[in-house]
Amino acid sequence: MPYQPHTPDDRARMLATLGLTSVDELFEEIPPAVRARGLDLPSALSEAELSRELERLAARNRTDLVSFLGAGVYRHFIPAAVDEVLRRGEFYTAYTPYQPELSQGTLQTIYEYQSLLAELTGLDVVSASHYDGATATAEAALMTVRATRRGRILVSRAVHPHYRETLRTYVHPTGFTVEELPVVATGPAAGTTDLAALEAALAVDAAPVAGVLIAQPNLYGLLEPMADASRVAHAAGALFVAVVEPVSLAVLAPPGAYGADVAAGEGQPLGIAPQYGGPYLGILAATEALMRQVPGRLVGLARDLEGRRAYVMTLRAREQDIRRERAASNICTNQALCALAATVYLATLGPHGLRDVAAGGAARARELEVTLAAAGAPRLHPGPYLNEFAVRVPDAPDAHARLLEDGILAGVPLATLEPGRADVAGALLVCATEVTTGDEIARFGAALRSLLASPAAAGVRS
Amino acid sequence: MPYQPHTPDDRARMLATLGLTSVDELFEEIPPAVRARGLDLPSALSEAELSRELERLAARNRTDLVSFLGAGVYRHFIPAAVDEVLRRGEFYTAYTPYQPELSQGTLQTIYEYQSLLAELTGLDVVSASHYDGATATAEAALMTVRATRRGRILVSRAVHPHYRETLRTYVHPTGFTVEELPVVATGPAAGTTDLAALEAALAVDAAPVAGVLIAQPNLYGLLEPMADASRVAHAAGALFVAVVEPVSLAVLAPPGAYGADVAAGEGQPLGIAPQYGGPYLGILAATEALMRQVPGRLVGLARDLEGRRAYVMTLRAREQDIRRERAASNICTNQALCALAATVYLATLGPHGLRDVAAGGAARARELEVTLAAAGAPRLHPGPYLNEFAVRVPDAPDAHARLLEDGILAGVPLATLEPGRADVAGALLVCATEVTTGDEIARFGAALRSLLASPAAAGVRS
Amino acid sequence: MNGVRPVLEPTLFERSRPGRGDGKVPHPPRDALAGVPAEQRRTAPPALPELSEPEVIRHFVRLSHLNYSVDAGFYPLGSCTMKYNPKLNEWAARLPGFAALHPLAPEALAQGTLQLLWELERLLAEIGGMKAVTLQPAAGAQGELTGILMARAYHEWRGDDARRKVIVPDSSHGTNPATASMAGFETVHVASDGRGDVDLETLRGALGQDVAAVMLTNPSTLGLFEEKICDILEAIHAAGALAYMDGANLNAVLGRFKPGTAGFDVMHFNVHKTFSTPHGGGGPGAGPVGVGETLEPFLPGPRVLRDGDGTFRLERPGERPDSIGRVRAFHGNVGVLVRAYAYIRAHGGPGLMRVSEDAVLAANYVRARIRGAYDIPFDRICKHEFVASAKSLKARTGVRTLDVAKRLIDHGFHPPTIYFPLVVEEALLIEPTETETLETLDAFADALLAIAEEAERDPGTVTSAPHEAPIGRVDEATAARQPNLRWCPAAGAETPCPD
Amino acid sequence: MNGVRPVLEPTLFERSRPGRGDGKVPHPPRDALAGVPAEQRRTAPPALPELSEPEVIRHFVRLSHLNYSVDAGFYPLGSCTMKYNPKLNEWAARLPGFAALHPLAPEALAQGTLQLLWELERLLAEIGGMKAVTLQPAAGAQGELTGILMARAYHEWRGDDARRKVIVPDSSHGTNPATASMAGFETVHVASDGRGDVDLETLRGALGQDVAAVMLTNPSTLGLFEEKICDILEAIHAAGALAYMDGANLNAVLGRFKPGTAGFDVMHFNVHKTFSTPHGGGGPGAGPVGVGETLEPFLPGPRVLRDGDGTFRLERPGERPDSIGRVRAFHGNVGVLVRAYAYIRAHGGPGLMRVSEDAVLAANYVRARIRGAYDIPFDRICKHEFVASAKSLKARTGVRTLDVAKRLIDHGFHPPTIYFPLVVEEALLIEPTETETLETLDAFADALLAIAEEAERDPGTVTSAPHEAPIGRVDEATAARQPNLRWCPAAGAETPCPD
Ligand SMILES: Cc1ncc(COP(=O)(O)O)c(C=O)c1O
Ligand SMILES: Cc1ncc(COP(=O)(O)O)c(C=O)c1O
Repeated sequence: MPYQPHTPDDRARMLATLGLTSVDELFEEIPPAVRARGLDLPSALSEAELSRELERLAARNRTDLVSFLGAGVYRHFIPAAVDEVLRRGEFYTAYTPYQPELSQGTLQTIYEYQSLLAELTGLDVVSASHYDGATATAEAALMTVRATRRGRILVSRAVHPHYRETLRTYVHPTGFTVEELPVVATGPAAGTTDLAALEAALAVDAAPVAGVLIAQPNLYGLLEPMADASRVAHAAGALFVAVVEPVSLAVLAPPGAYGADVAAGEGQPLGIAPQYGGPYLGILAATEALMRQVPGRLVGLARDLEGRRAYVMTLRAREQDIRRERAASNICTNQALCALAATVYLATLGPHGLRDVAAGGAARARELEVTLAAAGAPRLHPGPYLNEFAVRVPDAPDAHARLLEDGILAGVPLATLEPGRADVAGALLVCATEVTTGDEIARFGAALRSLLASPAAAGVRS
Repeated sequence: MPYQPHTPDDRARMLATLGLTSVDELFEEIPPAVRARGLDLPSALSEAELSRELERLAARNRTDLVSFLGAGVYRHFIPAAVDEVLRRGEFYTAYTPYQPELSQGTLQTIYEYQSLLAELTGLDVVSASHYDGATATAEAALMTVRATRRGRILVSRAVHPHYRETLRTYVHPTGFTVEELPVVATGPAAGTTDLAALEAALAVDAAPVAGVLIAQPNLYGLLEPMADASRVAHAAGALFVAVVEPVSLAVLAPPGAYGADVAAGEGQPLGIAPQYGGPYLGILAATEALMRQVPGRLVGLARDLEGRRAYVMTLRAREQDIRRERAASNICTNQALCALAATVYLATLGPHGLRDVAAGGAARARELEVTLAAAGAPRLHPGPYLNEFAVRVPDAPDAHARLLEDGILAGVPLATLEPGRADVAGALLVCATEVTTGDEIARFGAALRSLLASPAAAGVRS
Repeated sequence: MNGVRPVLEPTLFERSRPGRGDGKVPHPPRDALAGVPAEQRRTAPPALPELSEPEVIRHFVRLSHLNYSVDAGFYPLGSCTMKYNPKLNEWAARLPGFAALHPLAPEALAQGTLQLLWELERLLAEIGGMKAVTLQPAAGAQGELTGILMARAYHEWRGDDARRKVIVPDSSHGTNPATASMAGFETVHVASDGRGDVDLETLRGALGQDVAAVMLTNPSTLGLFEEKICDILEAIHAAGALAYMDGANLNAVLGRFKPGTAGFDVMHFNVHKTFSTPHGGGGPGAGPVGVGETLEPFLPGPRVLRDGDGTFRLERPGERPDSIGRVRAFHGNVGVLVRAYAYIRAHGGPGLMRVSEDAVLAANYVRARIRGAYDIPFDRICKHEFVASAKSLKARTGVRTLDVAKRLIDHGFHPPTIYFPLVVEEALLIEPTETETLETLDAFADALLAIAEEAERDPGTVTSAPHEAPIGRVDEATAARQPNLRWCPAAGAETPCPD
Repeated sequence: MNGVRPVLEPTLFERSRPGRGDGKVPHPPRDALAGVPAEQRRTAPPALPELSEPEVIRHFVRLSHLNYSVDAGFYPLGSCTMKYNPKLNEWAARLPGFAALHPLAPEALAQGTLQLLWELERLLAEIGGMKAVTLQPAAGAQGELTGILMARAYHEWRGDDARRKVIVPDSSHGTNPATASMAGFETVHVASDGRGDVDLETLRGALGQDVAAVMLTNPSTLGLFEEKICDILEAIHAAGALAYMDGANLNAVLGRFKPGTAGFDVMHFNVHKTFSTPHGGGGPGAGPVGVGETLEPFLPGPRVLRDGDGTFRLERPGERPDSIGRVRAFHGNVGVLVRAYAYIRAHGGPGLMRVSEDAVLAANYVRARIRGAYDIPFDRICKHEFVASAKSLKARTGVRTLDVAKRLIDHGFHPPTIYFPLVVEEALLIEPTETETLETLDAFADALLAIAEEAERDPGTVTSAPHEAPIGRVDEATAARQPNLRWCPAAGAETPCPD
């Protein structure tokens, strides 16, 4: 048995204590009609065989391409200190810190996580973690409904489509409504949320709006007029939810500064590997006014009975194990270890390092913009961005596929991310981070240039 | 500064405490004539840049070939538990356990290592580790000199050439002599140590022999007549040193069983990666009679003053820090972490697992023998072996080079390992272990067959 | 201290000094942010702490020493299945091929992970006796939500809008009723009978045209197999409702009971329980959901498909129109699922059955050993866990379950789950799992017996426990009344931040 | 206990039960050993312990909690340079490209490691001011042996057989005289002068036609830079001897003093000190040796060479006939050298100079802070370390250096090196390194001051320390008189094995 210590002798002793003669007797109350007789699974592998099999599968993935893919998940350098901490059994094999006397390590790191994210977001109450950016966004929307007792949620169409889909899934059964705000079609604000449409939507007196959700940077990498949107939302009595990317908060105005009531977002960029989608880190932060609406765990600084500093899970009355059907959410297990990764990442980089990460990506992205434009792929939108943007490429999905053959992962065709949207169908969403090199950008430019110079690019092939 | 915490403010405060104004003042006693003014080194790299550079270097190595290379270093499956333990900072960043109160973890693991190796070797006193198999062998030879006060060392020519070279380096300055024993040229014992030559060498009364060193399995993978050699050596008043491979001791008679006084060997097969040569683990074990001749650290089980079990470095009077020029050896830093790897490896595999490793290699080796013979490469020697053997291949070094092009690392040409030895020049030394697969063996066989069938193999090319 | 005896540790903020750190990433050019309009920028850098790498490591290593963990000790936490976490799985999840793969990478680049996910769905389907499985849910609770949303979608699809209720037993885990609420249902609790099973008559009474689903945990959170499971399932289906199985306790019945085959319509798996992925101090886990034929069309998307040529791909948008849609971004907690896959492949079918046998044997053994000193409200063969109670002990000595739990800390053990399930007074829910040695089980039982004995002799020592932990009992009331949820660097102290 | 408070742990053997474990490697066919003659086989399997993976992990995790370590605390160990070990380096050494490379792999497959070694030789040559470097020696002591064997070979090569002596200062590390003996030389000790330097006149007197080499440690093991280094080197060379520099203390003078440029003929580096590779509880380290022109021909082989086309290769046998030969199998502790390479590349030239500046500053700061409470025998600017002494304290209070050291444990600190160098009575050799914060240095100095104060007030508490460690002082005398060096499974207890 790979991980079980019981010897035949141990089993015999335990059975004898119970006055039984066979383990089958332990399962006798399973009615014969529903008693299963085994599992039809591949046979057990020794660790040596299994490791070889897993290596074989991992090797079937290709992660060696020159990549400009972002769209919600970002490649960043992860200092070795992060994994060193995460690999400690005392952290990763610990349970939820229900017993504070035995969990000060985990509890303090969560408190530190909350504190660090409070600094980044400018909001005081940070949940111990949610599943991912999309579910955190959905929970943020539900918070606005609970807090305002209103039933309409407005979400910008320039929020990541996966987030909007998740939001719909979460809101649909509650009977509340989700409406999408269009993006500006042309002009200097093209690609950002249409504020006029927002104002119009907010003006429907009969159906007051609970929350307005806008992403910063948005799906297209563009910077949104968050301060204006926040003001307009508040004027209508709605709450404002900023969907944020945490590394950008090293240099961009924090949600707290432009009056956001809630910030939600994906914490993956803070030291977490892409892993084909998870585990990641749902960031959820709110003003103190919304403290009791925040779903999931919160850790507070407290005292033990002898006056020593002690951390403890607190405000538990929001949680399912105490409140059951009246809980703020059903969340139980969260993404604590990912929050630890973010904590170690931020502690290792510090404010200057994090700024360098954000600014380094911005610098590379501008280099990329110039290179791609010179190769024949100009930007789709004119407005400012941080480190991600869309470029117009003839026959974009096909070009994307052909660049793959050159070993270049040219971001994501917006046509696959947002099928059925004509305005963006001819574009690739590309991003750069501090790990992008000048050489990689040059290779992308050269490959694109030669592709666009070839006849196939004119649409002959596809 | 990558790893230094001192801020300008910290430095200023420390200087002020010292009444100094600049750090240069701290170096003023270095005479100007020999004062250096900087270092001409490549500029500092950030961790992100450095990690990329190291990945680039590592990727220049090729470790993906189908490999039959052994010759003293063996590929084995290393259970994940081994690295999990080794990565614990409490082990790898700890110092030598001079302060037992703060080092019970390291001390107990060393005591356990000693105990495990005592089981494997059948000898009671095991050093806490030596540098590697070669230096352990050299120290073993010096032990026989100290213990017998005789000056001649006999070493079989079928001991690994690196070990014999190291032995010469170590013995040369002492004024004692090293003589090599030939191997049997033909017949059923071909390739093993010539016992008649041993008896002859031992019979020189004027120059009595201190120690006889024979490897089991020997360089060619063959099993030596250790019991006979040991008896003959003892009859002449010499000590007998077995140079052993530890995994084989799961199934082969242990040195203690055939009367060896000392066992030396390379512990790399016990859970340590090849790493192009080190760090490895020098195994050195001896009978209790030789306890005070063993160089390096020994850990003993003791009691603290309250009677609790406590481990401590002991018999320190053999060591350089106590005994200085009269120490048994100059060894100070040893290979403690590698001994820990071996300890975890043995604890994880247990007696049955280790037996499976040894027997699994033997089974694969026999499969390999049959396959290679069928492909036209018969064994060089007729005698029994465990998991490594030499095969005769026309134009062996050239064949080896051409198999590389097929992605097969066909062991090592004995001509490169033992240059100038005509008897083995036409052979490849190949090995199999439990990680060798039937598929790999088949690929080797097929490639060899087609190679030997092509005209180049007949010596046209080279 | 410092590796000798754990001591409390200052916060990262208290360790910070301006000017520490650096050397991790290259410094970008000065004008790197020229493209970002001033009004969009942050006016002051975030007040993150500044530490050098040595301090960061020492901080977290010291904090780690303040934690209890499976790698260092036994966690008899009922309902949590705190079994050993295999080390190979940690290695596997970190293989660069798995870890570095972007979730939007074209499918051609992702065949290894897609194959693993595809195979894992099938392995879980076999284990659960289900037709199909989604791996997306990030945890058990999200699995529940996914499952109940599918039940809702099914009734909607049938045009049956009247089903506004979900039934749960009173012993159910809090996530069950909370899930029902999130999915827009009203929760109805049904009581247990004297043997700890769901009271069949009460259940029958509650069932009706307005019930969308019944959520059962089997074995229940009392550690008992529902003996009347066939009748219960029949009653549920007779009422037109769906049967949801909370599979958190599957560790008890692997290969002995397949919920789908038995008649459940939908279930979730807790891979961080049954399949041994580590709990990470509270997460991440994963909560795959299995469904029978009825609910398959409603599974969240995109699913992993295998094409005729053996390659794997994701469902295209709109390919399955009845899907409830996404429950999260991308494809699930894949890194966790890699571990679960490795765990199942390491065991095979007989191995997983042996897991359950040993888990059940261990639970019954501990139950037998502590019987007498503690009440065993349902003293029959249990499955992977059992409920004990300190009710009589408390009546005799004043020592409560909480005190017993805290005193266990002094004996070197993590306390069991306490005061849950809610239906048992002074409950101790004990789940030993299959990965603890008999010696450990005995030592734990001995500790419980010793505490019971001490409660009679010297109750004060028990009620004031723990004495050996780095901190004593926490003043949780004050913590909740005056919450301090973040360090305030501006205040430079542990006072809450000024508004 | 178990992650809360460290407790002592039984041995692997005591945890063993027959039948535990398994599942790591496939079971070979039954006849796997048919080719091995019966008389060559083991008659009984070795009595290794049988444990399952969970127990193995828990055993070692618990043992790890009994250790002090750099990752958890400050080690002011003089002569050991216990600086922080960067985590990137651990990652780098484990890259499969480095870790899985067989040492006899053809050079074409090993270009990455060969390039790294080739570059590292050059980096070290620049740091040491040396002409060439060998990376083979496995530790400092083996570096010393390599260096002294080269000196010996040089004199032999010159036909000068009369040089039978090696001179070492009385403050030298034990490995220096032990090395001289191993290399077949007689050791001559020379005394220090009142300032802690080598007494030049005594040295001059000892030098002669019979001296092969002088081994100096500079800065010395007293932490002092030899102010008369130029005169000393001149005297050595005038006598026809070679100057060996023990570079273990190089951390003090990086970029400020290059032994080779200054005139040393040969030196060793301690990469597990200066270049921060972890000590691993006693090893492995690496002890590269640098030489000037004179000794280059004698370097051990094979060296790494770069061919004209930029590829790297190893020296062929016989390519350098004057080589002293191999000092070990294969190419050195390569995994350790990868870490050293990473460390040097992370710093660059100015960074390494800053290392020394901060190390020296820290040592002088601590010296200034504890002066008064302890004797400072050589109270001048020190380098990376300094000697303090409890001589006066002992005279006043009876509290010895050993007691101070043990009492530091109760304050959470590892004791400094004590009773070394031998030339100072009641010595405490303190080396803070550059990676400790000012706060830590202050806390350490405060602890030393508090202990000195306590020695006056309450000496008994100091002399009976430690009080907070998992064990108290060990009865080392009995341990040495009745050595128990192995567990005896047959005896089943901690009694020594029967003969
Ligand atoms: C019976 C039961 N159901 C559901 C859950 C919820 O699972 P998760 O914590 O993964 O969301 C748990 C978790 O503790 C449980 O024990
Ligand atoms: C001054 C000095 N020389 C030599 C050595 C020996 O080095 P190693 O322990 O690496 O063999 C040491 C180690 O402590 C030392 O401090």
